[in-house]
Amino acid sequence: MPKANGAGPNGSASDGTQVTFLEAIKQAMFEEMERDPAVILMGEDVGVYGGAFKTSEGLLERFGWERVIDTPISESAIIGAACGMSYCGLRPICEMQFIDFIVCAFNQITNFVAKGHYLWNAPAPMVIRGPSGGGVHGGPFHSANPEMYFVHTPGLKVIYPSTPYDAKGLLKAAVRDNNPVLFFEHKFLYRRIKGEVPAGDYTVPIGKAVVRREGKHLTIISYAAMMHTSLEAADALAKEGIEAEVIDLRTLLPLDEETILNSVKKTNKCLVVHEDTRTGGIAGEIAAILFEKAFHDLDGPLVRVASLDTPVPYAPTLEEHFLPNAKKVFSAAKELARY
Amino acid sequence: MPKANGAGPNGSASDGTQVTFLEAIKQAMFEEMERDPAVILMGEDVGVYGGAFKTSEGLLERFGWERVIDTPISESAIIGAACGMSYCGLRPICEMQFIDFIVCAFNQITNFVAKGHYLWNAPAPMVIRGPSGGGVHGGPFHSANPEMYFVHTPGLKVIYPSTPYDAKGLLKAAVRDNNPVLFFEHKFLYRRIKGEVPAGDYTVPIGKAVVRREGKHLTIISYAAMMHTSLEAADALAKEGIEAEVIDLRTLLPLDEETILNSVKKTNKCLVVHEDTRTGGIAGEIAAILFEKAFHDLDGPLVRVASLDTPVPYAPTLEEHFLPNAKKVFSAAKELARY
Amino acid sequence: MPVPPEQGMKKELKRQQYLDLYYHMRLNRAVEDMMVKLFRQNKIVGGLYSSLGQEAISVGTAYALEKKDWLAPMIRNIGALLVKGVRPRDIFMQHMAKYDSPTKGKDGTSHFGDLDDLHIVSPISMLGDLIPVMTGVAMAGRYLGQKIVTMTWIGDGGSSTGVFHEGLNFAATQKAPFVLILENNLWAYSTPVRKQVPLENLADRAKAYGIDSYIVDGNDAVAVYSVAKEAVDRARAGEGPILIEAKSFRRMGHAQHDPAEYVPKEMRAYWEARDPIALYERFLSSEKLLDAKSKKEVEDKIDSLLAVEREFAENSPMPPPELAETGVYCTGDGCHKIRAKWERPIAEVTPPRSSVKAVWTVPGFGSGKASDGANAPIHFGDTHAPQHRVGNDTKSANGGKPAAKMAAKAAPKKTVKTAGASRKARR
Amino acid sequence: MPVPPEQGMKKELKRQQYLDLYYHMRLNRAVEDMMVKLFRQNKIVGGLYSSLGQEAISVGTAYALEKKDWLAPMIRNIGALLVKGVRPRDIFMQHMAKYDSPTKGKDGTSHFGDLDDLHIVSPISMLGDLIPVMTGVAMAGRYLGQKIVTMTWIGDGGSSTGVFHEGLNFAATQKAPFVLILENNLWAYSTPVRKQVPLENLADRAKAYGIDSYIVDGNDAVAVYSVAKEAVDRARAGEGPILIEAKSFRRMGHAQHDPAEYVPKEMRAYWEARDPIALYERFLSSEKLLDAKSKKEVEDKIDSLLAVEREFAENSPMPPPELAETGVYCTGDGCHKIRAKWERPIAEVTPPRSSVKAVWTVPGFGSGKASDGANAPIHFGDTHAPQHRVGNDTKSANGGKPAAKMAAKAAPKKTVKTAGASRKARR
Ligand SMILES: Cc1ncc(C[n+]2csc(CCOP(=O)(O)OP(=O)(O)O)c2C)c(N)n1
Ligand SMILES: Cc1ncc(C[n+]2csc(CCOP(=O)(O)OP(=O)(O)O)c2C)c(N)n1
Ligand SMILES: [Mg+2]
Ligand SMILES: [Mg+2]
Repeated sequence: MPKANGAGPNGSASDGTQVTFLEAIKQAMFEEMERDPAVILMGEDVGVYGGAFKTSEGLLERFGWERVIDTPISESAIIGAACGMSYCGLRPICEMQFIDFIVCAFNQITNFVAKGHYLWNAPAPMVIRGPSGGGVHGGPFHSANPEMYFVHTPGLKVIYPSTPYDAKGLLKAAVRDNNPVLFFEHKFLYRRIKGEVPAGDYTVPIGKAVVRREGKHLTIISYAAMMHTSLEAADALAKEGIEAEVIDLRTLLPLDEETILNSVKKTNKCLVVHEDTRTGGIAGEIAAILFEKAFHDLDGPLVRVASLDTPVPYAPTLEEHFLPNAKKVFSAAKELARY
Repeated sequence: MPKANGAGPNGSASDGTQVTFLEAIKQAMFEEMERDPAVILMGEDVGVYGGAFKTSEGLLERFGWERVIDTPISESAIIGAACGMSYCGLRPICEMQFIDFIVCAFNQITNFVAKGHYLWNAPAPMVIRGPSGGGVHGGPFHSANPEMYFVHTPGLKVIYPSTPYDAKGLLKAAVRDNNPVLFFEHKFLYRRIKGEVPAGDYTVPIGKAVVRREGKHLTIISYAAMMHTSLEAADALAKEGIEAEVIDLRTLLPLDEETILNSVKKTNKCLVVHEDTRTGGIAGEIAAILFEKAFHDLDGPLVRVASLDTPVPYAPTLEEHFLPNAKKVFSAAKELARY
Repeated sequence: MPVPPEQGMKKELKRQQYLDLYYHMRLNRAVEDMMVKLFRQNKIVGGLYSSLGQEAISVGTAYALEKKDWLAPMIRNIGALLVKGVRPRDIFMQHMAKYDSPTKGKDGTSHFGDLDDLHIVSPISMLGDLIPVMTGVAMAGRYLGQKIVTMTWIGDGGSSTGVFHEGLNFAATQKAPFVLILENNLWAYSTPVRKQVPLENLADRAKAYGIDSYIVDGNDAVAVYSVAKEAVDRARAGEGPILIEAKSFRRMGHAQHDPAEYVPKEMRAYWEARDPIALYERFLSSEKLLDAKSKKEVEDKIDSLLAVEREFAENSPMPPPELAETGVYCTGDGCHKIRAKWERPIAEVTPPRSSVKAVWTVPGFGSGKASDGANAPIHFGDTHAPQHRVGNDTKSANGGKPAAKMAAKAAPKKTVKTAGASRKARR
Repeated sequence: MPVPPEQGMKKELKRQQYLDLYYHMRLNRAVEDMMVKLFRQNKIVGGLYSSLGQEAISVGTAYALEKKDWLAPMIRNIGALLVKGVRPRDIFMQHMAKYDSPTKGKDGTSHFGDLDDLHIVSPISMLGDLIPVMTGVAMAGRYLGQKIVTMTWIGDGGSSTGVFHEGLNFAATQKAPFVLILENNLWAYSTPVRKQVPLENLADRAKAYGIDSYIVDGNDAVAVYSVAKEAVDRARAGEGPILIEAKSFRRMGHAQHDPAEYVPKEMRAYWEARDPIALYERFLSSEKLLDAKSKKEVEDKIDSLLAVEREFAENSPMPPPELAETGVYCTGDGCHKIRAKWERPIAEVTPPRSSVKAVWTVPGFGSGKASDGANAPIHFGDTHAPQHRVGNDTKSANGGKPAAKMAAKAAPKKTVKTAGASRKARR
């Protein structure tokens, strides 16, 4: 799994302080709520307890019961109510205690929230966020990577950051965006990685990928925890003389085709790494884009490294086998580089 | 949209009678319920009314209240109860009045139904079926093509037939399968196409695509209503000397890679047509597979013809623009053939 | 829960109010009659739903709202839209999927809204989804100090959806100023209410949330209005959400395509004899509020209005195809300026003034974290403590029988306080 | 609904039953105590949940089931699993994700089941999902003639999920032989029950479905068992689903990681003094059913059992990595032979014997389609017809006030019939 290391903006160091991924998220919520009283937080145990992962610790004390709302165990009600609030000019942030529970509000999100602007010109500026992803032995119901369900739903934006800097900047951008934004927080990263975050206010633009590492032999595209796995693999590849360019998608919908295509046109080879299960994962979408817009630039096939097409198993031995890791990325990349 | 014409098994004529797509589905349910008292039907208005589209007309009269169950408007309860029944050796068929409402049971399907066999060795032999797809001015909430949500969910099987023969044979196979099967019925086809169905019992194997038309210049891959659109385009292409091979996927999960690859290895070009929205549609998955297994065989890029990345609009002018049609397929195919 | 404010039920209707109700019921029916014509002429896109015989519900409930209040209609609430100020042409054009319709043809039927002016939230087809949404609007309105009430409708069938439960429960925990009208028209598509809901009175759904409910004759416009007004007043006063069951009957099929042969013909005949408009006309004339002349005036007014509206609608073009490509996302301030309309001092919700101790206080117990001021530790709020002695065999006093009691016994008075009773008291 | 069978409450417990309850409560606690040890030794994978102080609920309710009956546990129902016949080793191995565990390490905690032998359905994490599933099992059992009852549990928090509503409503419309235990332990994670459910008694949730409910002291093993037995008997007799609210308290945090500082310490102290095992021991010794010696015997038996079970569990290997790849699909008859266990003549459900008229009959009305034998057309089943006269202004008799009544008034006797009352009658 990922190494405990988070890059600053665009991979460069910033002059801020080192914070954990989790702290960055907390800061983003805190600062946005300070900035704009229209921002409120809703979810299960987000108030007194500060959230199952303590992401919202201190927010209730600071902003009070009207703005930090402990809800019943009712994901559809959370999303529905947030949508109604957003119609009144509020900018609610909804926490799913684990992102796995987002499917309990699937209808509300995909039908009500996603379609309103297109159909009746009703913007729904709201954020749905929560801890996602595996590698922490959460088992089949606490390790979900549900991004593709939403990437396939027009009307939503989907963010899945990999560094504290991006997590903070993108969450702030999500709160300020006029559209419903899904913001996935890989829980493996919460306390394992630290990164620099500048002192002042900043946002990271939604819809822009970033090159985390420059290289010329192949492009590795990834995001979230697998970003770190990919960087680790890239380090190992470098030792064998293979320079991988590593792209962090950060936003999955809309996809930053430009950054992808620029890199692939340079390296002529592309490997996609995602923790989401293989069939129907985002690598497929990228494959289709490359066919459409970079067919001539490819000197080798697009290659996928992804999780198995199974539920996420519980036992560590099984989960390790289920997940991609740096070794698998390394081997696949090496083979592709030699293609 | 599709022409009103349905091919027999493997495109050849059979000696049965001509029935509508809808009648084929009704026959499948009737015959399976006759064959096996473990088969029951549940859904909203499936009993006295015979289903919103009359797919289950006559079943209540024949099989009684215990086996044809009118439920409350509770999609999660329908799916959950069916799952419980399947644990007792029954083989329930669940109707979603419109497939759009399947998202109201999304949690039950993706977490409970799909994962049981993997996690605790509990097979759930059940079928979830309902009218899907657009082209009939059903608007944004009655035209869904939700297949990719489920293609991306390990543990399910996903079927989307295009002919009466396949609809009947695949629905029977689905009822007899030991796994949960999603069976989408394109409502545009219900009464518009007829096809031959043999007199006796037969099934069509799940997981096998079929070549609907042989050709050598390019492969067009499609399914459901777009199958007919593709055949129409292929006819037009033939008039210009372009022989398209047309593949009907029929089953989307598991995908029949063999049939796809055999064809693409022959024609060296591939166009995928789906009514589902473009981003994250199944064309992406096929693109990834072609990269992995037929990279050298391709003389041109995989091309997608799909619906717009928007909700399904209501007005006929808008919906027509939203959907793929034979002209769009024709142009894309022609361009690809000349590539 | 406090006793309902007496004035809610005492309020006499002003002459104009009686006539407004009448006008809107007639308008509701006339608009729908015209749409049936348009449907037969193949000018309607998709299905056409009818609220024939239920007009008193849509009109009477919506009429209880103020301009600043919010509503969200369901398919059979054309009347509520008209009361709220929607023009008939918009309704026609929605059903005809015209370019000048509120959704420009992107959606149809009553699926449209107006956030800025009329305060209408568009429904979607999935039943029940509006309940948490309107709860959220109510919470937002309260937060912003707007003193609004929100309202939506749900069918007998729709009351079985999960989101009905989640939404109403959340509204109840939040005491949101929200009024939910449960239109029990005895059928959900082809399914009679008893096959969907094992209740005599669907108002009993409210008991699961500890909220008040009313049952009203849905074919009695004045009764509907009066109950709705009381509920709206109470919700606005902070008493929390209220459920009103309006009993009526769906006179047409589920939609135009459905001949509804499954409805016993005696049942239809019974309800046809209780047409809400006919009943109301009889009442108005007995009260000298309506005579042949004034009735004719209303009819003429509606006729000429609808002629204009229909013409406008028919002349509107279909949307240009390319419109389908646009508008999935809000593109920023140029597209929409999102702003909350504050009607309370923002400082009240801005730090550091709003700071609170993050501590639960549970009635009967000290608070968590820095717990100190505890009361006597009783079992569970104000419930009786369960019996400490466990059972033993029948030879002894306690008989080995459970210290169990039925739910109905335990909290008897909570939601009991009836409009009927208060009416009696006032006679 | 018929009066509850008297024998349900009259039934004395046999000596062995008293001791069985005791043994299983002790075993429940001992198994969990041992898991806390294993957790501290880092041998547990993932989180560890506790039912400390709630053992009487799991044990007392499950003990009311027969072998052929089905249950599905939630995270705090280890006791129910033990009663149903699950070996402690299986529970240990599940929590340690071992290869010999029922799920071979693919899932953990109480997430496992046994379709063929013990009739246990595995839960998933999403709260409430088991409710429709166990409704389906109950319907299938009835259809197959098996005369089974199904049971599952839900928390106070879980009772706010949409699927709770959909499942219980469906069970009620189907009169499914299903018993749902609502374990009200006052907290859902950090959220006190009053913040999630605006009810004094969560048993009131039952009123939304017209089903009967009980409230029982969840720390009183005999009371829990007796109520559960009555409910199971009634469900089996065809009276439909029943909800039991068992009131108790979650003595530990949500899981091991949670110190539960948000719980007022007086509240914890209060409940610690009402430990269900301690209370039961006091009762048993006062009834001369337990003395120091027999208590010691139970302890020794459990100690030596758990030593063996733990050793087995610890010696089991972790699953081989490649196992992760297998088992997503049932591969056919070689994998599972699906067959329904019929205990009624199949002919009863096979055509043409089962043929019915596809006709609704609505009480008080003729039937649809081939409608003929209609009764007098009354309003709405057995409800009073709403008043025909509409209101007018205050000067006249009817006062322009709504023909409205509160829900509570309209159907007063339906769910009222208490275990307490029948007990009184029998004294
Ligand atoms: C979640 C959901 N499931 C199914 C449907 C399909 N459907 C549309 S209306 C209807 C019947 C609604 O009955 P009811 O709620 O009583 O309203 P009424 O039509 O009587 O006004 C059904 C089943 C739906 N719209 N939403
Ligand atoms: C649908 C859903 N949402 C959220 C969660 C996360 N979660 C797990 S347990 C829990 C609290 C449950 O409280 P309650 O139902 O009262 O059961 P208890 O833990 O008290 O036994 C929560 C919020 C979940 N499991 N399922
Ligand atoms: Mg209805
Ligand atoms: Mg609880």
